[in-house]
Amino acid sequence: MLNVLYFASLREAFGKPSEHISSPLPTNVEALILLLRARGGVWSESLGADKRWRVAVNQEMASMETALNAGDEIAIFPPVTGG
Amino acid sequence: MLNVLYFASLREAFGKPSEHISSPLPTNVEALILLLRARGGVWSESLGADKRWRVAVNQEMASMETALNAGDEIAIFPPVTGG
Amino acid sequence: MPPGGIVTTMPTIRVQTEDFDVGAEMTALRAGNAKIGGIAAFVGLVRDVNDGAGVSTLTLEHYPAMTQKALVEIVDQARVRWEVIDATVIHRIGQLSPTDQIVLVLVASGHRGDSFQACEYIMDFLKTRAPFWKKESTVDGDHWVSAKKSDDTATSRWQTEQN
Amino acid sequence: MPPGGIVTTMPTIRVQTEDFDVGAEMTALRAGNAKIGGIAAFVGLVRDVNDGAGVSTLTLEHYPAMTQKALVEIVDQARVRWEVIDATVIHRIGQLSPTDQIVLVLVASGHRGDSFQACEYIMDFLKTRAPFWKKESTVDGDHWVSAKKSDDTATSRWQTEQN
Repeated sequence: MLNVLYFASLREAFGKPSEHISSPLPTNVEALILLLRARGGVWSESLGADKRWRVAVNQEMASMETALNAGDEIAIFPPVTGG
Repeated sequence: MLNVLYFASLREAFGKPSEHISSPLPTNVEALILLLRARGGVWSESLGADKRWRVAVNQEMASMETALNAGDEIAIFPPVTGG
Repeated sequence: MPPGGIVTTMPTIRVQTEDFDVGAEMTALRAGNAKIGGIAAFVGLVRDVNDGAGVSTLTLEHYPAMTQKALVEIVDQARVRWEVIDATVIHRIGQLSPTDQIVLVLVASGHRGDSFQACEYIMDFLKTRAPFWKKESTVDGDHWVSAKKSDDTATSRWQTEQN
Repeated sequence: MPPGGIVTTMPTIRVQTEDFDVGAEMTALRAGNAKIGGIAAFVGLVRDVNDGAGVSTLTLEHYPAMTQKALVEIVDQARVRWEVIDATVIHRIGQLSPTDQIVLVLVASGHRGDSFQACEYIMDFLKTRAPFWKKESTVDGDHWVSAKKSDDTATSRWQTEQN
């Protein structure tokens, strides 16, 4: 099972701060993104390749190739705007 | 008449914070320095070409070529070390 | 071991809703340490970009589990590059208004060049790597602030230049 | 007119024997100005370079008639190069001890890059152009501090680089 978190504009667009994704367990970040895009609507729109979003795996910035394992915490969010 | 000021190590070496120099009135900074060096002792030593010192004329950094006029305030001091 | 072999101190890193007192933080940072020759600081403030008619409030959200980790890593990276005796990073969250303080970075070093460079480096990476997001509430409604290209540029110059 | 056409304020420039309060100076600088996005600051402190056996006091002398003029000119030059909404420069004179504050530079700008650059520029030029001199009193006697080549280098880089 993966614990997937959404922040800021993505949290609002998806209407939830987090969810559990388990079967099938995506093997890497790209597989997770494809799974989410396949939901269509705001999911395919907000996570489109033309949109700017970032992924962290276990609180570290990740890339599309980053492998995922059961128990991982994945966060998907827009580019950060603090400071 | 020129009002000549000395600061920091030069003030201590020369044993005075200032003096008036009037006749002959040096026409530029170089002439003033040559006049002071001609006194020998600490004067020629401290103002030697191999020593680091600076000159300001009327509170602005000056060069050897800067012209002098009666009433000017000339300050001679070591490189600054504030901050 | 950082350049100069100076023993490093754990930096102070806080994320909080309350305001911070720059003077008190600076006093705490330098307390009794006579090796410190200078402290470079940066305080970020909420700007009113639209001449009073614009931003009424700003709401800052963050990713709690990641924020501390990200800030510690940014400070550690700065310490690899410059001599940093100690550092403080404070970032506020929650609702803020124009002229409010948002962020504080303090870097204490033996020499000023190190403190300036490390302080600016930490701010640049905080802007592009630390998981904070700003939402503006204006008379025209609410919107999430977009990331600025100039912040990416500011970050990437540290990766190419020979400080 | 500085970049951005922002109306400039007369900087606060003071030379004093008393200590200064960084928090209070920063509060005064930013008071109510919602155009300020950030304040970069530098505080210079008296270092104890010889592990406690060394500097016991430092005495700072200056050239009163020139100091204000030199500092105003340095701040003006910074304003030609960067957007500076307001600035504060305070330099202490007289007798100081390790960990004492010597100098404060604050620069308020719309954007952090301007404030960082202008603050470091002002410090670099203050070090090599403002008429202050330090005398150290140690157990081995008194001596005037020598100017550092690294300070000349720090100043000259502003004359060559394309910030």
